[in-house]
Amino acid sequence: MNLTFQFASAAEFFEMGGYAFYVWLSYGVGALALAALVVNSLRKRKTVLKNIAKQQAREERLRQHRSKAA
Amino acid sequence: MWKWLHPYAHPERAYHLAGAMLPWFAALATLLIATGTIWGLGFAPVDYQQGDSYRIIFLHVPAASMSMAAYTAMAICAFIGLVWQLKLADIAAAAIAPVGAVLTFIALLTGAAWGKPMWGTWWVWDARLTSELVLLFLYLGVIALYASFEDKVMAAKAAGILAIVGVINLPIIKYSVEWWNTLHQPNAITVGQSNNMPPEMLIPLLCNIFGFAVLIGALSILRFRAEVLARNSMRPWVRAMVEAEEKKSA
Amino acid sequence: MRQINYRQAFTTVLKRDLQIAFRHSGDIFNPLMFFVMVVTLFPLGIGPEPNTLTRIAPGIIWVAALLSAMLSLERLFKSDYSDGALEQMMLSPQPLALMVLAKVLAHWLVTGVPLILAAPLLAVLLHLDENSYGALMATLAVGTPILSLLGAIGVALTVGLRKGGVLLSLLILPLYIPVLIFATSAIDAASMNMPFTGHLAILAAMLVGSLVLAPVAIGASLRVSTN
Amino acid sequence: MRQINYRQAFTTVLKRDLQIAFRHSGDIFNPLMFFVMVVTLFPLGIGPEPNTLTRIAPGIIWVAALLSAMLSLERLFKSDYSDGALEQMMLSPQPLALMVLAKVLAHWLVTGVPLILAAPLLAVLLHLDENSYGALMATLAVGTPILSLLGAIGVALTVGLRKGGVLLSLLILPLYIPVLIFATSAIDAASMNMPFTGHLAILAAMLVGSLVLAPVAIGASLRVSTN
Amino acid sequence: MTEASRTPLLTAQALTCIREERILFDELSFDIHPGDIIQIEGPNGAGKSSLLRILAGLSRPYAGQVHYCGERIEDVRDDYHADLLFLGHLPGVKGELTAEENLEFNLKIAGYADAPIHDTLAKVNLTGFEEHPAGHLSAGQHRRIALARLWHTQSKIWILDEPLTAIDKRGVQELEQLFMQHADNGGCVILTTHQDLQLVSGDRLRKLRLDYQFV
Amino acid sequence: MTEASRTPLLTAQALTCIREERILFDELSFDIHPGDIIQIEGPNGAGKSSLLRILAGLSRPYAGQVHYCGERIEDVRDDYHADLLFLGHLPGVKGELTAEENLEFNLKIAGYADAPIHDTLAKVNLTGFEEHPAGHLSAGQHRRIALARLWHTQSKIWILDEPLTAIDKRGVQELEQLFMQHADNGGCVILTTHQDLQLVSGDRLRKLRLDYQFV
Ligand code: HEM
Ligand SMILES: Nc1ncnc2c1ncn2[C@@H]1O[C@H](COP(=O)(O)OP(=O)(O)OP(=O)(O)O)[C@@H](O)[C@H]1O
Ligand SMILES: Nc1ncnc2c1ncn2[C@@H]1O[C@H](COP(=O)(O)OP(=O)(O)OP(=O)(O)O)[C@@H](O)[C@H]1O
Ligand SMILES: [Mg+2]
Ligand SMILES: [Mg+2]
Repeated sequence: MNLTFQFASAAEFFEMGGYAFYVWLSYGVGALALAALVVNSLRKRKTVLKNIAKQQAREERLRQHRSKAA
Repeated sequence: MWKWLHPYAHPERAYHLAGAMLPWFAALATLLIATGTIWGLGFAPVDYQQGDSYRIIFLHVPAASMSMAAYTAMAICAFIGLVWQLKLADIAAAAIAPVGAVLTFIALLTGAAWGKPMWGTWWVWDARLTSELVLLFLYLGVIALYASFEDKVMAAKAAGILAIVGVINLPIIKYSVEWWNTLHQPNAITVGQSNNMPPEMLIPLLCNIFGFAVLIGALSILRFRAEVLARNSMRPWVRAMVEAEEKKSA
Repeated sequence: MRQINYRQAFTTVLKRDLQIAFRHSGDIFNPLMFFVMVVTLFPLGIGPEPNTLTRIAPGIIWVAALLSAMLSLERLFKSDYSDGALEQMMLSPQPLALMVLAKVLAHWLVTGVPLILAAPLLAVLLHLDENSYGALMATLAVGTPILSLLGAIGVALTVGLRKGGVLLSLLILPLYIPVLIFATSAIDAASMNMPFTGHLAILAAMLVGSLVLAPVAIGASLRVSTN
Repeated sequence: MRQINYRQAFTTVLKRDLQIAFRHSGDIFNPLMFFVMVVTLFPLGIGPEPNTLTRIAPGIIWVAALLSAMLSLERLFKSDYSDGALEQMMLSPQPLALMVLAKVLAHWLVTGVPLILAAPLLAVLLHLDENSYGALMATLAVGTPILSLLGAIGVALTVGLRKGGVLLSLLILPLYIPVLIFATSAIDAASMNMPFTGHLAILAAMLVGSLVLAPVAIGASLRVSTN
Repeated sequence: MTEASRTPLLTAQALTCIREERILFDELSFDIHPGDIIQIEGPNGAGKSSLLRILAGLSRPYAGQVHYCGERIEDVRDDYHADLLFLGHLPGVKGELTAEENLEFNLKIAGYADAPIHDTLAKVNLTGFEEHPAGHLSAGQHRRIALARLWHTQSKIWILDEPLTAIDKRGVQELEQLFMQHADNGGCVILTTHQDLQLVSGDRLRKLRLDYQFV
Repeated sequence: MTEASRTPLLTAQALTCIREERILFDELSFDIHPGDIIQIEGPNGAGKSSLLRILAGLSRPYAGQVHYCGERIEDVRDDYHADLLFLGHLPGVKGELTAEENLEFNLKIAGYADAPIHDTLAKVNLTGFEEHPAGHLSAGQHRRIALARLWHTQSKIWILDEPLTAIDKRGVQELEQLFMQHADNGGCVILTTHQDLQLVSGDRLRKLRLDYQFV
């Protein structure tokens, strides 16, 4: 199998035989979309944990309020 | 079926099992996609007809084919959830939907960016293109429906029903669109000439296809875990975990 | 204990829905008016050339029918939900799928039928090809019940939500696409003097399929979304 | 006694409505999706030939914008009415027209702006003439606020009725027709490389007029229809 | 108790309800026998309505089960619903239809054909309003249309969520009498209300108290 | 009476209300002074809610007028509304917004900036629920959000249509105390309810009875 770099120089690589805009648009937006998805998925876990902590704090407040009232 | 699934149907166990699988999936996905993409962009030989623009294929075809696979996976999960009343399967279906939608979006975008140099236009109402667009709508419908319920148990069930109705409809849509297009435009542009592709092109392509499949798995697991946590937030094991986490960060 | 049979349960619900619709005659008149207005907007937006209009007439009429069906469906379960009548129906010993089918039938009688009757008139406005009238009527007659049935699934799924409104379109318009395609291609075929029974047969098959499956799906959706 | 001034009253209402919309992100996403879906239905109904599509693209985009504005408007006062919040606003010492204007502005920000942003994409799908993009964006930017303002009058008139639904379309689509005509002819002019500032000026004049008159009309309609 | 010897009409088995990640009640179990009148008590937000909806089969508990005559209610849904009358916060009365038509429809879908509509409406003091659209009646009259069903039904199990809302004093008395009569005939009534019942005396009434739960 | 010497806050002059061709009340006149607590009584459908809506200026009487400090309410609408707090059958609470946001908005459009939201919510026992969407609260909690306004307002005239609906017993007591306090401070309260008030004693309370009218 022939595994040589197909471009003579880095500049040529980025030029993509004249199709630079389309190729890099595709890969760029594709990478961005995937990165956004990964970030969003990671953050989802964090927000869930934050919400649970908030919930716990709220319950604590509630319990104090009730014991004061009682 | 139920018996076999039952041990995994316990939220805590499922959460930890998913956690154990996640690093493997993530590593394999990164490896495969990195290999396939670098190989495809730099080392695969140039296509005689299309020049370097064809290199979009290494992103386009994996995204397109995996977008459909993801829908199938989602519908299967939804079906299990509905028939066997398995809450975790509903959660899994809901976790897959956004991943599939992003892949569909990538397929559409790369297709359009490929179409402009090849066909001279960003978009034609070709059968395959149209049904991919409809697939995006179906995904968005599932996501939007899931998002609009506050109660996520109900949300997952409702989204599951929609996913199943959609899966019955998907072949009908695909068939109708194909047939519609050929009636109006007999000289439709046929997409793809994948036969006798040289191995230097085929291997990176396959790398990326498998890479995307594993990536769907990894991202779904990630989202699945978060959903499980959210759904079980009043359970002691989650509370304990949150406290441990807070101590770590403090 | 059970003094009434399935047929009676069906006709009770059907009768009530028709009664409400006739009391508010707007329910019949309005979707029809919407249909007419959407169709008339196009010549205004596109320009009056008869050739262009002839070419696009089947598409416009069918898209307008789709939208009008979808919009009128939105209220199918909403008011029953918000005043508790739906809850009572779900607690009734009669099968939910049956009562739901009666509601869908009432909806179609009230919105679909007037639309079919008005279509030829609009076709004249859009200079529809003369050969196509038969096909237009046939596809509408077979197609609009499918729209009501499929749409009701989406409505049932969103009935518990405050903001059903436009979400509905996202859920059900993709499901409507095959109906749209087969119907308009049937009309196009007719305009070229080709037979269109094949298309019509497919539509009929879709009708039978949705008649069987949709009520069950609607019932299940209602139980889920009002949990 | 009165601790807050007009500007504060305005921003309070605006903020609340935006908050509700963002909480249900569907409110932003859904009218947009409706717009996108309606636009994609047309090629499916009419056929994929690029030439036909180019010819009818401005009309389709604008009709879809009209419908999407109208449908999203329907809920503008409905939920406030049915939970009593509208009653409270009418009993507030702040001027009703001001609060109503804030609601309309919120509606436009939430539904009109995303629609303007998405329009170029749909124009690509419909193969809109390349010269027309500027005119499309300009007419949408000036025209969609008019749609929100005029539509709100109709909504205010029907808010007390149980079955606002399609009656609304009957009231407000006629009001929308001038906007539709001027906007599409501006785009058509642009596609033929002719100036379209004249049409745009008329639209701008309509915008100013409705900005001044509509809030008062809306307030009065609300008082009448909830009596 | 002698009641324990009879088979219960309705059994709640270890019901747990979780709303918004808050546990409303946990492992709640009780039996309901023919002749019982049960008032669920508790402050606002304790979970009374949630419990009633679970008992009626309208929502599913997070854990636990409801049994009707020994069978899970999911398995015998139609039989159970034929023997159940549920009235929630929303009365299920259509504003567009007249009082008469509303009652007739509600009775029909519950399985009663040819009910004496006018007589039943007279029992809730709606004589003279039979042909008014329900939307034009007052808050209390509106709810009376929904309540009218109680005078005709043969269902044994009545589940009523704040049935006394908006009803005037005489109406409340008549309702309480009806509840006792129904219990005497072998039915059971499960209700919530924040008012004290006047006629149903202390020994007839069983109270079930729900309260806020802390984790 | 000594009250008559003071100027009335609100005067009803020969009010007539006709609904559906039925005369609900005819030539009804009364004065309301600072310090009054007035309970409008009557069976369901007597016209209590209709009267309250007329007093608030939300609907117009068939004949007669309502005066605020001697002026017709149509002529001084903004001033009157600044001094009025009306709560109808519908609470005016948005299910999508949290308890906090709802109260803040309601106070703001009534003209109060920077109110102590959390404290006010605590007064109606909603501590811990501040950030819950109102749509997820129970029937009583939902109404409590609307009632919270009473603890912060400076309006003198309170018109409340069945304010005790769905409120638990402790809540009812707290409300009654608030009514008396408001009356002591020179305000007035006009309310309807079918429950007997417990704390507001007989001599504080003026009752106005509406009944069915026959032609
Ligand atoms: C927006 C435009 C496009 C969309 C939505 C689209 C969508 C799709 C879909 C859905 C598939 C099927 C994947 C599968 O069956 O596994 C596919 C495959 C493919 N597409 Fe595209 N495509 C677009 C444009 C293009 C263009 C412009 C080209 C090249 C000229 C192209 C080349 C291919 C090839 C070579 C395949 C693989 C075919 C095969 O394996 O059968 N696509 N595309
Ligand atoms: N649709 C819902 N979604 C989420 N949570 C809810 C929902 N309905 C109720 N809840 C939660 O459940 C709790 C109990 O509500 P429920 O309606 O059962 O109370 P209740 O005892 O009937 O009170 P009330 O006396 O006010 O009617 C509420 O505090 C609320 O937090
Ligand atoms: N929107 C309306 N349209 C027509 N008639 C109405 C309307 N609302 C009320 N009515 C009529 O007015 C009468 C009195 O209604 P109102 O709501 O004032 O009674 P109420 O005394 O408040 O009764 P309740 O104790 O049941 O709340 C009703 O019997 C009804 O016939
Ligand atoms: Mg309750
Ligand atoms: Mg009343």
